[in-house]
Amino acid sequence: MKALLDWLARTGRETGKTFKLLRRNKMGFFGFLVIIIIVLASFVGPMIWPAEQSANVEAINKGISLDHLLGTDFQGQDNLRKVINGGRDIVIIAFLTGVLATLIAVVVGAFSAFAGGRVDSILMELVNIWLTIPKFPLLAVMATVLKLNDIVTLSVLMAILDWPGLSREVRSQVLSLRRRDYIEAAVMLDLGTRNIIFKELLPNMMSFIFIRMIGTMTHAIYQQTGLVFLGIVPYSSANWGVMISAAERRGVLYNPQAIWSILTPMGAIVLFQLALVSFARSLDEVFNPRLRTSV
Amino acid sequence: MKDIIRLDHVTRTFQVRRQTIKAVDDFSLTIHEGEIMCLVGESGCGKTTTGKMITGVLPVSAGTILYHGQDIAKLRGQGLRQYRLGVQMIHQDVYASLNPAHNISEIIASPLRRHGLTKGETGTQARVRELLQMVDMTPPDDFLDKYPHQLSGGQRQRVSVARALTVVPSFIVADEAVSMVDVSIRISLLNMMSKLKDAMGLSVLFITHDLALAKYFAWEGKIGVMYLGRLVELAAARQLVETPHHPYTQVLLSAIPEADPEVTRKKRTIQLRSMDIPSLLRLPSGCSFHPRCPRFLGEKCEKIVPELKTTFDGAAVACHAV
Amino acid sequence: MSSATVSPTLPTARNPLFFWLERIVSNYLLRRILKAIFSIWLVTSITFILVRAMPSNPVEIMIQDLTSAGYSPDEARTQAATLVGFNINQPMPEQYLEYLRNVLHGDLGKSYKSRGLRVTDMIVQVLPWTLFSVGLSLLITFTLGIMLGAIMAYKRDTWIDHLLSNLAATLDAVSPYLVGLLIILLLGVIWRIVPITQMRGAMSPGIQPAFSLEFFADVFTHVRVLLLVYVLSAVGSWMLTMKSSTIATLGEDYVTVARARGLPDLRILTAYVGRNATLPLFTRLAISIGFAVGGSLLLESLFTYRGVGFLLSRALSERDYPVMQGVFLVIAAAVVFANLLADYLYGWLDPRIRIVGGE
Amino acid sequence: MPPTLAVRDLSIEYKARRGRVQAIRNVSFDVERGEAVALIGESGSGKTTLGLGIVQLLPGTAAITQGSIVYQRYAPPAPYTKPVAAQQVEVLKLQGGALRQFRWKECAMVFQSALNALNPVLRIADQFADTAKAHGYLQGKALQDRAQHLLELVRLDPARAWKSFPHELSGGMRQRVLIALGLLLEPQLLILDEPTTALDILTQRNIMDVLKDLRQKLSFSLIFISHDLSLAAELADRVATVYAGKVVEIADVHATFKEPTHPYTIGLINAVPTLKGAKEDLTSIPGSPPDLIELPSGCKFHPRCPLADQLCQEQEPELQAISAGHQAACWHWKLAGEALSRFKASENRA
Repeated sequence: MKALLDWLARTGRETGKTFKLLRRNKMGFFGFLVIIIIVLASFVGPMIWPAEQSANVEAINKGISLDHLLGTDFQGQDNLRKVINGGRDIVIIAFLTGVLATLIAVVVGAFSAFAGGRVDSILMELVNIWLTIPKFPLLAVMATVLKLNDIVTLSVLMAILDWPGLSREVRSQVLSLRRRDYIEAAVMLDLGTRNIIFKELLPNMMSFIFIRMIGTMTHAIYQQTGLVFLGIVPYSSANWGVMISAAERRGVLYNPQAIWSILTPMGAIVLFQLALVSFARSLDEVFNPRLRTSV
Repeated sequence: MKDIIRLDHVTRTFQVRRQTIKAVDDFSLTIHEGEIMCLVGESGCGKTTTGKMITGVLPVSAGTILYHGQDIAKLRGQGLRQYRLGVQMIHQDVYASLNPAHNISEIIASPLRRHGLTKGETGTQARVRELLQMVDMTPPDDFLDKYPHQLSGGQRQRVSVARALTVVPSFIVADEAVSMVDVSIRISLLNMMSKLKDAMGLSVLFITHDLALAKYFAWEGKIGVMYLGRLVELAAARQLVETPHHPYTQVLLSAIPEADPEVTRKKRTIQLRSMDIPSLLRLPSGCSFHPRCPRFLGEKCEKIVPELKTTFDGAAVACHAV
Repeated sequence: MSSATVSPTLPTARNPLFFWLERIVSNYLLRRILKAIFSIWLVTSITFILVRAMPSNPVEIMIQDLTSAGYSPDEARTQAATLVGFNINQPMPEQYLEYLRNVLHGDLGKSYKSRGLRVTDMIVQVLPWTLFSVGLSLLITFTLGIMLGAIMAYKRDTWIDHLLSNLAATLDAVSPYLVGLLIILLLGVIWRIVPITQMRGAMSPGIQPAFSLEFFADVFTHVRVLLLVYVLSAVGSWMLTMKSSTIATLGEDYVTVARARGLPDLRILTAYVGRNATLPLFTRLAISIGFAVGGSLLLESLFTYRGVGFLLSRALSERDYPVMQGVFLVIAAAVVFANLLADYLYGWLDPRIRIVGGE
Repeated sequence: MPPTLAVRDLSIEYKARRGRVQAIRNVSFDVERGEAVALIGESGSGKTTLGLGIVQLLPGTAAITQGSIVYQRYAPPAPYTKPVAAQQVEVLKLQGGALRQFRWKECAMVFQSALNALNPVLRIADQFADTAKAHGYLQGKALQDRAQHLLELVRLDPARAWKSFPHELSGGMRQRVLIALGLLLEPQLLILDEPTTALDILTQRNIMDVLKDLRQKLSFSLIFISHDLSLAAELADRVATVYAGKVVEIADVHATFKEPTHPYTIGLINAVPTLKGAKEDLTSIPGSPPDLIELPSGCKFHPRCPLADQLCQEQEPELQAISAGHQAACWHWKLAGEALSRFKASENRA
């Protein structure tokens, strides 16, 4: 029981410190807040403001007004409501791809660094060759051939394409940490490989892994919108990517009135990407032991 | 006295740009229980590689290392675990030897918890305090939740020693343990280590490039001088410094300045045949010191690798001219 | 103690084949070329598998389309074969080998949609547009990135550094496609500076390609907005890389020693800080040249700029597999070649590596 | 005869996150013409900051808060170089072009990390040419002859070193190239900051012999910064011990080792093992080096000093004359000599 209480107290203290450190970096904290808002809005929002089913003829392409805060689109549906309902897919794709790619990369990268020798060199040769293949065109070709109809398979495909680059970086990070004396001392004290990886190595790599994960998430959002624009990924649901290309196809560029129907989804994606990046840039401080102690 | 560590014709090779270099070449040494053995030599002579092979993190390329008479390569199960915990190392770099993400009590407590050396959390905390006391970090409570970057170089090295003692080892490899610590507190670290050595009956392999330090720390023990991977001279510490036999040892001793103007300015430096240090990639044939050796005998030194012979006063020297 | 050992003489040469293999592996550049060829072969195989060998793959679909369009099954098969450029009735391995032979001869099969046009010719026709637009923008982005990056490093922690760093981070975070849309909306729709027509296509319909000023003026008016988007979407990361590389170099001892030697600032900035800081950027430049061949799939279609990217995007939406396959192969080969170039360039630029045989 | 360099009440501070690091606290000392002064101190004592301060190469976060440095030129300016305007130069007032001229022509500096002190992408010849062109010195063949003469002087193979890149030379060779480069414009003052710390015993001996040789042949003054007492004993004419940013003792090299008076100097000498010394002689200085941001009150050494009393805790002593040319900053220097000195103790015991 006491160990449990200790553990709870310690995690409480640690999260408290993390928040204090986060607040110290204004940009990072702002990013963190925006991410939370977007995720909440995308999952809770649709319950409160479900998407309008029918078109509303007389409100087509209206600008900003009181009852339509962000104007309406070519079907007369309220842009704000559409954006709220369009976020869920994007958030899922971003987190699913990011976590999946990072997970595979960390496992393969760490394994390859620890295995060393022939296994390591073969694995890394393959990764290097894989990296010379341009990603987006390959994704586009595979997407056309494989008929992706739901976001989960799309995310898995994007994760499969993205993890090799990440694993090479993880491997070099593990290799450089592994040569440090405190890891060698842990090996001599026979603390066990599992302990060494999770308790000695990972804490020093957390900020590195998180920043790379967020990089993959931003990249996933970009690729999804691109595929939708090229018409390769079907219009299964009205997510932000679909909203943008639908508006673009409806000739928004020639009708200044309808501009809001494209600006709203674009604004949402840009805001989400910026929030992710500024949060990532503050993570260095959050995980830096030197700073954690001065809080 | 029983021997604790024995190296038999140990060799370690590395691949450098498609070539094989011998970092340690046909190295044999015996260290008895409770003894202090110093390994002295310039950088690249293989002393650290030897230390790492003894601790088992670096496998040998040829030859065998015996711990209490058993070949460490063949140890399994309980015997292996006993050896693993029996031999610990104190590293040189005070900034890299402690995990920056853990505080001091975690660093010392994790081996205790891992091997169940203490009863419950209270037992562990008590043992951590006891260990900090042993390395003269008093009062221990001041340091428990401090992080490595909050300690001075000397304090960090003491924590490193305390961590090594958690598993009650019988053999410590100190690899340049004090060379990064300020001169003024170096001696207190060494005194603490020799006090612990006697208290726990440890044997120590003290690796350093500083012959004066080796003589001071090993006072009763032995000093081995290494050159380009080979042991060239082995003798009792004070005897080696006062009456060196191997030309390389003599050159080293003549080159070291003394902290006393009268002495150091009268010292005559032995002139070497050539200044540039041969690289391990193009190791000179025969005795690898022959291109620079002031007592070069010609073909014999160029062709045959001299082996260690015992001299009249009990020193072991690998040189044809002795 | 050890017996006296005479130092080992040179190992006797083993059989000649092994000796040759040993020499090839040891030569760094030869090994790199072999690796490059292997990756191109890998890419060719991937595209072959994707297009041909996967179940319900597009070639079958082509045949079904043709049969539904009234062709008899056999006729449909032969027709599809001519289009794809190899005989689809043979067992899989033969088809694969024939496909490889065609690729080696530069014959990437015929376009499905625009009948009779050879894919290779289509690519060659559009390649100059992409190389021109992406190449030019790469040059601008590279020089701009280095200069702004260096300024950010020298004027560290001043207002200009914060401004440029945040600007660079923002531009880097937002995807190029969105930057493109934003620029079109801003320039074309909201501020109306550039008429929409000039943001469409590579040149006006009536103009004949000739070495006339008029032709170049027309080309430039069409490409300038696309250039702006390319530069804006890429310059951010170049600036950040240059900034961190310069900061690292400024911290080096040889810069302090150069100052201690009383060298003029200009000399230090160019030969000491400049050359060392830009080393990593040159390799990255070489690699991006490779990606230049592919152009930007999205931006070229957004601006309907008839380049390689546009060709691939149309092939993708029209499911024109031979073209898709061909373009993808050309892009991949260009990237592989660029990587080779990058390695060689780095070896040549950095003496520490040149002397050691580009290891 | 005015000294080549006269440092008066120099103070240098760094801005750090935790507060102001007082690296140098009103330090005064002179370097006579052709004299070698050793600055001995441990890590964090501020000795490198002092060196960098003289040539004003301090990093952005550092600021010289007070003090003056006066440089006196004796010999006519090196042949073919532009003469320095006034004979006497107020170093800290030098700006821009004048400061650039002063650096290396009047005062050259050799740093500790030899491995990284030369531009990796330029050959040694180009780096010599850079330096010469910056000061309007010799060019072309004349420069090559002069440089190769200096390379020979530092016992290097001039032809090979001249054409090679820095990474093709060993640490020891690079350090000797830097010394040769330092002497190119015949400066009157050479500052060596831990020149041999990163090198092996034999290479260090080689460089020390080269330095002693050069001091016979050329008449330049030398500031030798090190933590190694034995190197100072060998090379220096006068030794200044630095603790927590202040010179606590300065004396002739023989006096420093035979009659050390400041407890810290004594402690340092007692803590260095020598090849001849007996085992029981060695004692450590208790406690650990001071934190330059929260410095202790009064004499900064009092927490570690066996003779510290009320007076030491409250007031910081200034340098007082002990004997001709021997100064120490300690309230109880008379007691310190007898009580602590190892040589005194071992002499009457031997």
